[in-house]
Amino acid sequence: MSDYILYPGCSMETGARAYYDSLKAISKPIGLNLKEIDDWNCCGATEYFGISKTPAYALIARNLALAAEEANGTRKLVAPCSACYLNLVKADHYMREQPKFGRQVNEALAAGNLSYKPGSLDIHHLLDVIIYDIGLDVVEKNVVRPLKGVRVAPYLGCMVPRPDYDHRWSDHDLPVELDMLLKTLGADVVDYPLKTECCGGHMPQISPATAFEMLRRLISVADEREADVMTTICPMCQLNIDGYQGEMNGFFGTNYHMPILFFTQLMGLAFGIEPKELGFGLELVSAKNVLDAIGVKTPPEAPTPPVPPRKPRKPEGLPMPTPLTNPQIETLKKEVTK
Amino acid sequence: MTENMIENTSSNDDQEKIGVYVCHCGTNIAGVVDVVQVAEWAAKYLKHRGVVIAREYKFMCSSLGQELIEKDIKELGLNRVIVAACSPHMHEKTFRTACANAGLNPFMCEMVSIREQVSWVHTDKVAATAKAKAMISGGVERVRHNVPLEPIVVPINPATLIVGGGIAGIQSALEIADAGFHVYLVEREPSIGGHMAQFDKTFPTLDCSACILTPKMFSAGSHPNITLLTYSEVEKVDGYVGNFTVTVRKKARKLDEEVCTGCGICQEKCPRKVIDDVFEAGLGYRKAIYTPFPQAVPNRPVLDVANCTYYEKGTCKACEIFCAPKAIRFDQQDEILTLQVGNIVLATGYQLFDARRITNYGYGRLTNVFTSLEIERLTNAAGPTNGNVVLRDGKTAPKTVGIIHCVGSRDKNFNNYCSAICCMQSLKFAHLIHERTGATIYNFYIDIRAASKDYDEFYQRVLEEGTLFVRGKVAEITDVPRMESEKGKLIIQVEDTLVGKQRRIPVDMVVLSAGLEARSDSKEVAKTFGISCSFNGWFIEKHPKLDPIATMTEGIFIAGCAQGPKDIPASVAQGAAAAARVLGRIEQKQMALEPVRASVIEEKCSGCRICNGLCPFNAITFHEDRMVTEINPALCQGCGTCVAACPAGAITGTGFSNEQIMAQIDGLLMLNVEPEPVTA
Amino acid sequence: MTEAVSISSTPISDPRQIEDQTLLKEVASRTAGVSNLEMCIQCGTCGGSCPSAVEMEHTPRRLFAMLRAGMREDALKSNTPWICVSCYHCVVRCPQNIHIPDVMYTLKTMAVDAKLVQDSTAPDFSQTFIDMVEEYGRSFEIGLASRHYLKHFPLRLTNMMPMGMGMLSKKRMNLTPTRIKNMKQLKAILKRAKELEAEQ
Amino acid sequence: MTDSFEPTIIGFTCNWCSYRAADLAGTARIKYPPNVRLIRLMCSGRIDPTFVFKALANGADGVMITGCHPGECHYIEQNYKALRRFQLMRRTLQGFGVEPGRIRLVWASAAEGARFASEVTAFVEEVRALGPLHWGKNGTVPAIAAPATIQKEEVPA
Repeated sequence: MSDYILYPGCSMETGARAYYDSLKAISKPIGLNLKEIDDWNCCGATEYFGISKTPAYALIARNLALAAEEANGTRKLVAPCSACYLNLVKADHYMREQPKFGRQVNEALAAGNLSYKPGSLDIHHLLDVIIYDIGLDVVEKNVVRPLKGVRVAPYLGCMVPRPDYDHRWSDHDLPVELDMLLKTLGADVVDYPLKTECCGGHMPQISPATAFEMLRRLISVADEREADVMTTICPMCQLNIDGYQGEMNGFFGTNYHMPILFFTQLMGLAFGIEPKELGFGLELVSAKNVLDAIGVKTPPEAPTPPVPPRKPRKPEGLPMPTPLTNPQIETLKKEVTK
Repeated sequence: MTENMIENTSSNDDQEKIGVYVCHCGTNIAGVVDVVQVAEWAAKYLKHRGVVIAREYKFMCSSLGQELIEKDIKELGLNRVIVAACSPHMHEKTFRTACANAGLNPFMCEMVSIREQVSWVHTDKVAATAKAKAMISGGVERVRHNVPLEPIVVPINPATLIVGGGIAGIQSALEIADAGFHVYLVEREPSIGGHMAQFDKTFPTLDCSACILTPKMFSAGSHPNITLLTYSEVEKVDGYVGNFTVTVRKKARKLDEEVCTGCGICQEKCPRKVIDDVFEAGLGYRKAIYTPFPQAVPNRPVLDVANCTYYEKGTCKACEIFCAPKAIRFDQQDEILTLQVGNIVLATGYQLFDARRITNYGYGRLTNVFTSLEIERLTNAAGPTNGNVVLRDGKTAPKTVGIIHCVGSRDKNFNNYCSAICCMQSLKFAHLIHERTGATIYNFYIDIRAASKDYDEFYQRVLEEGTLFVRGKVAEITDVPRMESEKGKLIIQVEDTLVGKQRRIPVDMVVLSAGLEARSDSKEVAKTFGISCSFNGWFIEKHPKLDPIATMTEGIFIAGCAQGPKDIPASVAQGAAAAARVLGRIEQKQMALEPVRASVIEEKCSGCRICNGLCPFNAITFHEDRMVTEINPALCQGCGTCVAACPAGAITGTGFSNEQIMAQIDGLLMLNVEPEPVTA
Repeated sequence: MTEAVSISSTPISDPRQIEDQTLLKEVASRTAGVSNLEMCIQCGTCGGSCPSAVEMEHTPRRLFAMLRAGMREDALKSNTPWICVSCYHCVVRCPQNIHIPDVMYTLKTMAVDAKLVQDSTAPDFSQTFIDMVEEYGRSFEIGLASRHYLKHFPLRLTNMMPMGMGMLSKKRMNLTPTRIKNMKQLKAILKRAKELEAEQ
Repeated sequence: MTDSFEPTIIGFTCNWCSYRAADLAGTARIKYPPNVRLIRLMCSGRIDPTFVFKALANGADGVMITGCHPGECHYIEQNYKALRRFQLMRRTLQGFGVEPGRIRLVWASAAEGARFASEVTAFVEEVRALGPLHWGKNGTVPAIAAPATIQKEEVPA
């Protein structure tokens, strides 16, 4: 039904193939029509900005220009990779914020007979599209194999909820969108306070010690909170936690086994799609335990996850302030409890 | 009044005799503008426009300067005066009075600001002199169309309305009442006292808040000249300075205040416990029928219908059963009162910044994060813990406490202003908590702002007590430990900017010194009373320095935090100042309003009603019968929007009429200057 | 930029060193968007929020103070920008809305231009990455990894093996780079962009 | 010729904010070009488009309209009306074939002397760039047309 231009980004074809495969698998059932930009190029990740400003933005802007050209009717550009998403949004945002800079970038594009009018595209991250455009009700309709009993730690990483120029997310530190999605899939969502902490980005290549410490924080807390699996929306996060977990274990003499999957893989699983189609098995830290958890169970009566203890009738101690009501979150909650 | 104005405009055929007076202002003007040349020019080139005399003088505002004008008016029979000097906001009154003294209607005198607008802002002498000439020529053309005006005189009703029963409002009420005039004190909550009643100690003297407030509350409650209207809200304000008509909704307490003795048995017997979000800041409980606190004034409970079992289930009535004097009235309805007052003081106070908005500080998520108001209640002997500072579990005393300044203040993501009281409040907490628990106290600050009498001394004292100060805005508060020592604690992550390193400081309790915000409904309140409020919702004063008490709307004054964040002494001072201003008005018995007003020439009014919607002061009324619009001169504030909008040109703005402005435009463009001087 | 180096050629310890008042403005003007750098109130929210602050020679706040003080050489020598992981915690929390990571990017560029980089690992990584992109229009992990690790972490390769092999065997790394079709166009754009960058 | 051209600009100020801003610019001795001549009104809401068009028709090269910041109007909301009229005037000017850039709307609070000065400076430059406006018969030779216009004004409206 709803059409989007897709900017996959390099990793979707390599490191994060599982993400791409699962995305393709789930997009049909939820009615998400993706049209890949023809001949898109790398977004430069976080590396190019530090080398030279104008080329860095010109590199990104080429993709925007191409997308805008193909965008007949639809203005919506969707990127599944956090870094790509942020770079695209950022280029658009700064070209708008500083018209002079915008003109300069366009001057560079002109050398390739391209141009991009800032603000002419509406750039979203995949999760944002699924939650706010497609809607959790649609997701819920497709769930045939709820992830009952699977304890999932939601992990978004940095670059989607921050800097969040357009204020799309419920919070900068603890956004609830991913939790809501996982609840809809029937999973047992772990309260994971580090859900937007940094995975280290390119640190494993630059300062391993720094990177390993960051990974340790993330993995150990997920482990302490008895998560069976972490789920993420970012190829970089997945690569670091999955790929460097072994080396990190070696570094600290620990032996964590914390698989991390892309949220689209879990969606596909709940939709009853074959694990192979969803790129299961591509992870280095095996997520077989997740499959077992559902494979053996039959959807209807499954052990309900432990509910948090009710507030005692007689108030003891001092009362807590009621949580702030954010209309955005409230609507989400309603959808989930439908 | 409308009539004789029209007459004035039309009967304006007598020959204009204009005097132009150019001031040197020492060298302030003469240093840049060739005043002598300007005066000569005016005399020569504006002669045919009615200028009979043009003089320059060192200081026109001096008594000698004024005499010069007065003399000319008498001897040359001037009927128009132009003073080219400083800004009219500086000396317009001076020169208009001078004219009046010489028997000329003060409104026949206009000023041209060749100091603020010429000599002080331009350096090129030639260009400056030319501009001065143009401005004078504009002034001359304008003054030709000036008409004598009489100030509008309105009587002042001696009764006063004060909105808000906090310390500022109480102070204001007492001052006026003691002077022998009647005051209506309207308070939204069941009792007066405001935020100050919630506090334990006040900085920097640490005297007990209740001890100094309760007597004032009591005298306000018992004063023969004060009508206390608690649990009431102002719904509508009509009229204008001198005679406002105010509509007040007195919410149903569901009991007869006359019959009730305030014995308190009802709240004792009421089975329904409710979290008290207002007075106890959500830390304590009250009953469904309650007085917010023991010293409440008036000492009469209110029945909170929303939480009452009887209104939910239709049974219970415990309060009624146990009430000896039988004061409970379940069927009582809201009352609508209409008050007649001459002046209004708005002292509606502030609300605390909602700390839950800063998610990285975890208030509402992390159990032992508290707000400043909660701590006020914790430290208060009459509070939910009888003054014991304990963690959320209600038992354990904290061993280490982190107090965080500037929560929601000085932050473009929330409020970009400084809340003024947080530093001192945080220092106070540091002292009180240390005193009660002996805990180690950290203060996390950006800058310590203790700029008031004895404030910095208090800072010194708190330093002496061994409070640890960390200069840095706290980045986040987390319960996720990274090392053994952090387990089970709240970790405050901050850059110690004086060391230049990131620190993680484990504590048991965190206090968020939340800032002050304008009340969420301040914009509606401002609209109701016809005043304006700033982007942040604070009421705007008439002048930020020289008149922080009056508003742009005559007869409406502001006091306390409603005008901007301030501490108790400042609120009290402002409350008293507002009272003084009101009393001054009352003593005058009547007041003269600037006759800068719009009026309708009925013959021209087509009854199109275009102007009807334009007036924010409801000064415009439409007469269905005659199909014409009329403007109430006392309500009109003289903005002139309707004048500009009237397609028939039926509305004239005295003091700023179309003729005056059109003429001034031509004058400024020098269209009135003859190519060759007309020789006399 | 050449004059930039000459300005800071005197050692910092030298009391006669002239403060370089142009520094703050230069950094701000070279940063994408409106950096708000001059608005810093030195509150330390950035340094407090930073997940890798421990590794930094100077917290971002301190670095900004150095920029104000015109300590060009010291500021550009600092490892801080290279340790920044672009997590944007500081940006969303900064009470003055300063684009901190973007300022960091600018400082990286300036440091490289001024040849003041101390540890070349990070710059090399970025450069290698960009070389690949400029060559193929896409990133090329294995080329990048092999080149980078061989140069900087030869000893790590043994620990890396399992991962590397895993990635390869699971086809999560391509042995050959993918190249975009219209490389000519991209090269032209980047060429022009570099000229424009050089012009300012 | 535009180099030597000194535009004449009429400025309308509101008595409560922008006029006081002009006063403040003065007391703070902030310099700006002498091309602007101000008229004091009680409120920007008082501005009748006729004033603006008349000024331009009678020889002004630009008109500057100033008032309180939105939400801070002394008369609560009248500056919004000024804003609406301003949009209207721009469109009308376009209709007349006059650059809408010849009129400018500036919000300046009583505390913004510096802002007022910089806005004036900027506007003077813009109008200078646009060059002189020869509008209406009187255009640049006011002297000849002068008596006529004055007469017209004296006919009771």
